[in-house]
Amino acid sequence: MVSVLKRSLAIITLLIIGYWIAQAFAGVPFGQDKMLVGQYYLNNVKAQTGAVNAVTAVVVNYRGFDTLGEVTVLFIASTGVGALLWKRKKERTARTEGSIVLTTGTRYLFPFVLIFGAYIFIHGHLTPGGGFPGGATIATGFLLLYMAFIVYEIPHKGFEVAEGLVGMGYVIVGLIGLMIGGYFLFDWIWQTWQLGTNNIGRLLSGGFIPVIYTIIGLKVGTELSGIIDNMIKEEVRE
Amino acid sequence: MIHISVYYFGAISLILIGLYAVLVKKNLLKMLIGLSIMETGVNLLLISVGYISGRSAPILSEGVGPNQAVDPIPQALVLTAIVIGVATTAMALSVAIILYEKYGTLNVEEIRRLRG
Amino acid sequence: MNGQYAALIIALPLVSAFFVPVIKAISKKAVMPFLLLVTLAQVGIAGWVFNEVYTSDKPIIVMAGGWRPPVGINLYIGHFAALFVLIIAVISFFMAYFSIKAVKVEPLDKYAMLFLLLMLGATGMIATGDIFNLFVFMEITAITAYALTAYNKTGEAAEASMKYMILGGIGSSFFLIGIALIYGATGTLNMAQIAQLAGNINPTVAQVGLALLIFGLAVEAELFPLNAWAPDAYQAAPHPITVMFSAFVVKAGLYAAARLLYLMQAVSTWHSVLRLLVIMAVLTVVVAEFSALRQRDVKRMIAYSSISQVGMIAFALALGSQAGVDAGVFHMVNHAIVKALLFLGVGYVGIKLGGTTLEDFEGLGRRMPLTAFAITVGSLSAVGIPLFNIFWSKVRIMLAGVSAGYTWGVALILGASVVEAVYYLRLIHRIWFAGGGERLSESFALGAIMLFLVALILVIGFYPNYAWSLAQKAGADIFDVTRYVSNVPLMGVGA
Amino acid sequence: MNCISCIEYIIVAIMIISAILAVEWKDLLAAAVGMAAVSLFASILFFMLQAPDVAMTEAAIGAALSGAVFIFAIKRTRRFETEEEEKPGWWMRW
Repeated sequence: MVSVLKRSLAIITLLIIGYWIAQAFAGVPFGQDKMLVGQYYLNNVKAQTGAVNAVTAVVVNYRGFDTLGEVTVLFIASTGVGALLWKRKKERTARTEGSIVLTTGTRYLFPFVLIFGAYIFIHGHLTPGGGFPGGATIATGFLLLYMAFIVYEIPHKGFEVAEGLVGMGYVIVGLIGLMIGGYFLFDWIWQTWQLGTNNIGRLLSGGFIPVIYTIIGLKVGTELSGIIDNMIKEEVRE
Repeated sequence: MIHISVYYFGAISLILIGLYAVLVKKNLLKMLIGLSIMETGVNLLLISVGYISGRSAPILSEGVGPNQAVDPIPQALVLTAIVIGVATTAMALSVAIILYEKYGTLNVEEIRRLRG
Repeated sequence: MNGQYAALIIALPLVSAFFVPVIKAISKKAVMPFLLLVTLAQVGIAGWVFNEVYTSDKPIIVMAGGWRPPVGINLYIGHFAALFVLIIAVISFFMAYFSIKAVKVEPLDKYAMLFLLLMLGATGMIATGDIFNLFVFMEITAITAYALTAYNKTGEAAEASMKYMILGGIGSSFFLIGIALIYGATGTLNMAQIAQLAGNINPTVAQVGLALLIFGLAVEAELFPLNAWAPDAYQAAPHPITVMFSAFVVKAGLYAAARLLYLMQAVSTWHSVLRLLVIMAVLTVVVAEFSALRQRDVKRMIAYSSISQVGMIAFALALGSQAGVDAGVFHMVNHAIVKALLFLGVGYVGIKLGGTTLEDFEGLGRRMPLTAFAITVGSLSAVGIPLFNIFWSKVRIMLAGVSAGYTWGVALILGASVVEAVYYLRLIHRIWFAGGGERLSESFALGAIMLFLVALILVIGFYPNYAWSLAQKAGADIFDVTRYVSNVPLMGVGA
Repeated sequence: MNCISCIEYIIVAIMIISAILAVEWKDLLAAAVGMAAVSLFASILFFMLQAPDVAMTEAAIGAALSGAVFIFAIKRTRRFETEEEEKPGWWMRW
């Protein structure tokens, strides 16, 4: 009885909050052109960044600083999960091997999953996708390995160092921009060297976007795999 | 009454359902599922703000000019927000695992009682 | 050197944090000295930035990617940001040293990474000039804070961290809804351009958007309904991290809230949001002081005291007057020094004696005289005794509050301060006049850090004018939005 | 009403229903799957709102990976929710 009362109280509060938010959103009409900076991006994206996909250009180039932060957040999550689930000795406790379909499928699919992930992040400036889905696809490949085989483990040391080095790579690309162009995260490949200017719409264009997206893809892939690894393994008492 | 689009409605409903789970449920994983649903709702809200009726995706290949695409900024923001969301979720789940290892329960009231 | 090199305040901690796994692969022992080295380098860069901003009297605008705002993201390192980036760097340097003594729980390499990223997140929150970038840095700060709160892996720590995460998750969702509203209404994310366009926004949208942004930040800024995580987290976190939380993480949240608040000055419904914030702040002060009185654990007691001081700062910042903002900034600086000293002393006692309950502090005056002296000075200052630094900022907050017409708020805060005096004097009494024990040896370097902070308290207490002039410049940086907008080289997209 | 908006309404409705189910189911494994379903429907909506990048990311990260992480966490804790009559809002209390 009391719980029903409390639930209805909570629901009423929530409806008030919902109404409050909804009446504000009535002032932001749906489906109308509200662009200000967005229009600038759309008008200049090809000339200024060489990317066809405006979202990618915004993510990596115009608002690259956000993306650096985002990569950092993922790095923190992987570090934090590692720190919190740290045990002196950890092992996998799965007892059953995956079914024959899963193991055989994984064995043949795994390289293709990796290639597909790499394809997604390398073509980020041309097609939808980019580093984050690409990296997630790679992590899915490792997830498949974990589910199919009971003894499989990622090479931790290598992955940790790779994570760090790839992240440093991102910052260093930014610092090279600071040295060449005078601005942190400056797109020196496109704006100073002007590589690929007559190649818009093909793979070798887009300035440092493919470089950064490769870095992001590798980093996301290793970090998500690391998180999965940490979540899946349990402590073993000696 | 106020008139809002179905997308806004769906997004705000998701936010409220998630918030309800956080407010009322006592199981930690349930609360985290609620937070996750809330984040999805917020992302949907942001994308709906950037949508412009009758325009296509902001990929300016053949046939799509600068005046025929939707706003790219909210999409870039949501891309960031999704990744941040999964990072928070992973962190939260590992803390939940520690709590379960220490107290043997996921019910917050029991955890409080056991802690004294 | 070019002003763009100020981007190093972000780039250096980041690249060093990414470098830690490599260091660990070479030698595990090198991780903590590396941390010390990086924070020292950060102090150097922050000192250079501070010097640059205060001698040229012009803010440094860092344009990431070479795009002029509002197209690109810019960092705005004005007087406030320069001052606080320096404070963050110095306190991080001290705490990096303290961590070597205080943190023994494995894995230390991950601790070092999270430490650097916490420093980075707070720096970024203070320096950024873009509202979504603020969100990203807020999340960096928050997620590192969650991880570090639970770092000791005890049940209490995990519970505190979980509380923090759930509140933080709600807060960040609200913050994003606020961003969606503001972006939908203005079409830009740059703070300066939002300030320019604020007058044209639909007042309802602006009011709800601003309220949601403030609510989102209130989790970080520890304002009343959303600060239940704070005492638990302060108590359960490793000692150096507690110092960092109290000294600058909460300040970053407060600053961001104040910045967003004053940016939207042109909105017609602005004053209602202001009043909401004042009420939240006064409630924070009163509730925290009375909760502090009940505590038997000194670390937790000081945590509540810290929350109440934060409420006082929020009160000052929400007054909507130049005097209030200046006083609030002055209080922020003083509070950072005093609480760093107190938590450092209490943490050191906790390491040496194995606990921080009130009983552990009996006879501290005989057992650890230097630490006891430092804690005493810190407590006297926190209470607001004249000739200590907090006295001057408290007086200025009260005066500003009265002149802004919030006499009831000032009266309540004064009443709460009496409560504060009671429990601090009880602590001092326990330290000097009860119990006794063997003399323990105290670390020379930590003693030096404590004496340095004590000296700062006394210097500001006796000669408040220099610090006050710094605070006035920093306060003007927050309050004077027209100057803020004119300092950002907007390229005139759409506006 | 044309057919495109029918689909919009239907998907939003299914999404809300799966969200409610995800919150109400006592079996946490089912709830995690419900949450992944919410993400999937949201990703269809993203696609309909002309945001293919976001749709891909949401499907890969929001649905697949965070669902997987949830399932691992459930495996390491317990699967069913125990419900008892108590005050909600634990995280609000001091």
